[in-house]
Amino acid sequence: MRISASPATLRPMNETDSLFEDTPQIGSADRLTLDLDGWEGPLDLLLTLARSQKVDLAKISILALVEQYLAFIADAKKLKLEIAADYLVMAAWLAYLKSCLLLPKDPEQDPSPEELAMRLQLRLQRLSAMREAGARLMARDRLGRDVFLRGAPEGLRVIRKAQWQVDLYDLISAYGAMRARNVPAVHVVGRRPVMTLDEALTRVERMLGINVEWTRLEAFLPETQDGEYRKSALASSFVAALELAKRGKLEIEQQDAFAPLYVRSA
Amino acid sequence: MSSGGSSAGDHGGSRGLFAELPDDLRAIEAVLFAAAEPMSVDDISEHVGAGIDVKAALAVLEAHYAGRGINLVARAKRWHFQTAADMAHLLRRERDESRKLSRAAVETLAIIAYHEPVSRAEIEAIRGVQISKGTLDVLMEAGWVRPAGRREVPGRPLTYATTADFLAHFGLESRRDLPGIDDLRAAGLLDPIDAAMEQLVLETGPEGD
Amino acid sequence: MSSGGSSAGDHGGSRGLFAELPDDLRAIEAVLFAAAEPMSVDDISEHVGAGIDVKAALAVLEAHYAGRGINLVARAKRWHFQTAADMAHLLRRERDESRKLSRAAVETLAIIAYHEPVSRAEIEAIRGVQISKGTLDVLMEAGWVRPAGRREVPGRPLTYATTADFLAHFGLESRRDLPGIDDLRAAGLLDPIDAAMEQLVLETGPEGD
Repeated sequence: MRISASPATLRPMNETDSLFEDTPQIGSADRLTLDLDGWEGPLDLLLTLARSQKVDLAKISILALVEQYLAFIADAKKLKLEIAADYLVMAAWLAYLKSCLLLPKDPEQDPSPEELAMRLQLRLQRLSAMREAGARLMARDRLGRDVFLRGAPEGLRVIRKAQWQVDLYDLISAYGAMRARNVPAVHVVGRRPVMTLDEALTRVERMLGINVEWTRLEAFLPETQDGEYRKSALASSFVAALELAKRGKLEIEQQDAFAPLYVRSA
Repeated sequence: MSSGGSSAGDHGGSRGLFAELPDDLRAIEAVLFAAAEPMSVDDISEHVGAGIDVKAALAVLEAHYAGRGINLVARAKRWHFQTAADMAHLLRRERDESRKLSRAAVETLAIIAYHEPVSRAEIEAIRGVQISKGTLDVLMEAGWVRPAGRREVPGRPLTYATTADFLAHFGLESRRDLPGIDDLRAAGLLDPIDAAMEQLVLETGPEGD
Repeated sequence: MSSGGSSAGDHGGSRGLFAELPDDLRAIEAVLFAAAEPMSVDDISEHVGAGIDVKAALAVLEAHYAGRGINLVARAKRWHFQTAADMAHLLRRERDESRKLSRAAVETLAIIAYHEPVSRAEIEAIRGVQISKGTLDVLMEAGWVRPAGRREVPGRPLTYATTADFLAHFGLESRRDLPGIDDLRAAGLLDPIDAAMEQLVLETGPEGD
């Protein structure tokens, strides 16, 4: 939204303007480019208006500034421009400030309208100062634009040479631990002394021919010191006795659970 | 010899124009010339060895390079050689102006530099508008602004400050060299507005115009 | 101001040591400093303008930089600044850092010492774990391990062996001084292993092949 009006000084500053503040603004003598998008908020617009008073910001007439702002907004309204809410809020506040400044002093009022005006003035000064500071920064001899670093530096290198900490003990203990850990384990199942069922069958059958009376099963076992073998022989002989009983060659008798087991030929 | 009026032709005989330098100065010269990055005194010491008074040597070199096509400068306590500013016209390269900072970014940068550490809300209070999303990003991407911790007030807002690269880019030895910073401070324009108000009221009196 | 008589030692007071240079020399200094590549006389002229006798100026600068930490030199008729040759060592600083060798590296080194020459696959078979590329690199960089030819089997794997530096570092006269399996067991460095294992170790063991 752009309209033409006056005065010429009402033009949003851009960065170029602030860099070259004395740039004559010719060609726009009787024109006001009203472009609310061009201002960065009401404070920016106020600052631009204040500058048009062409006095030190510390000495501007706040009342005149308020008039200017309200007139500006009124113009925009007349042209049926959409005006962002924050501009209207500022306009309302300034209208209030204006009435306070014009009315007889009320000593009870806190803060006083003078203080409010001073605050506004201070804010404008601060914004103006920062805007100027930014422009001065940008105008400095900037690295990579005005001054340059060496184009092709050889570069510095710090070569970090590792002094590895390891001694012979570390080496051989690592080797030992690794061998112990990782050499494939070979599992050999040791041959255990057992009496097979076939052996037990033969043995029990043969001995039954000799003993016709009730005999304890243990009597059929071979004499041995090897407890393992004896257990195996007992188990096999028991199974052999069951097998022979099934074939009708042998009888088995036991009085109680876990009582001695007696056998005789049938 | 006087070099001011001499033409290029008569330098040939002026052997004394550059005297032989002692090795400690030569070493620092060599290291700083070769360096791809600005170097602190400690960085330099590490390269030239502990036996050299680097600080004193830098001061000598700085003075001697002052009138040359190349200057030795310190930025944020890190030293580098750079071309003299008045040679800019010979060196300025065609560069894309697309990277030109927006007005918002320039103002935001100035506010951070002069007020640091400063929160986003404080920046917005000074500018009277909200900062758009990209503005701080652009400044951080340029390497000029960094987050500088949270302020211990309700909401714990993040604050921002400038970097060593900022000082180097804008040719500032330290923040004290920011243009006009002393005047601004004296005028109370860098204080929070309430503090500034109090000062103003004291100066002009409560009934001040 | 004459700088000719100033001794190297009193550089603090010798303002004349580096005199102010005329702008034509300063310009060439700046242009060459900022250039990314060596420049011919024509390249330089293009930057500094036609009014300057670049050739004569370069000769002056060359002579003046001769005794400095940086020299102005021409290679194939292109000029550039470079660090003085006797200062080159400052640009590459070696710094010793004591670091602990990783477990993988210690084990790998031990296997190579006991079994050399040994291929990577064999090392992995003995360790029971793959070794990363970096592990062998570290050992080679440390100067303890070297490539020891290829094994004439399918795939022709590269083998590795230890170096004289390895023996020196670990205080060994020769690899025979490495404790054998029996020594290791006696020292309690080996868990009990059965006879079949021992046989295996003897076959491939320290004095193998």
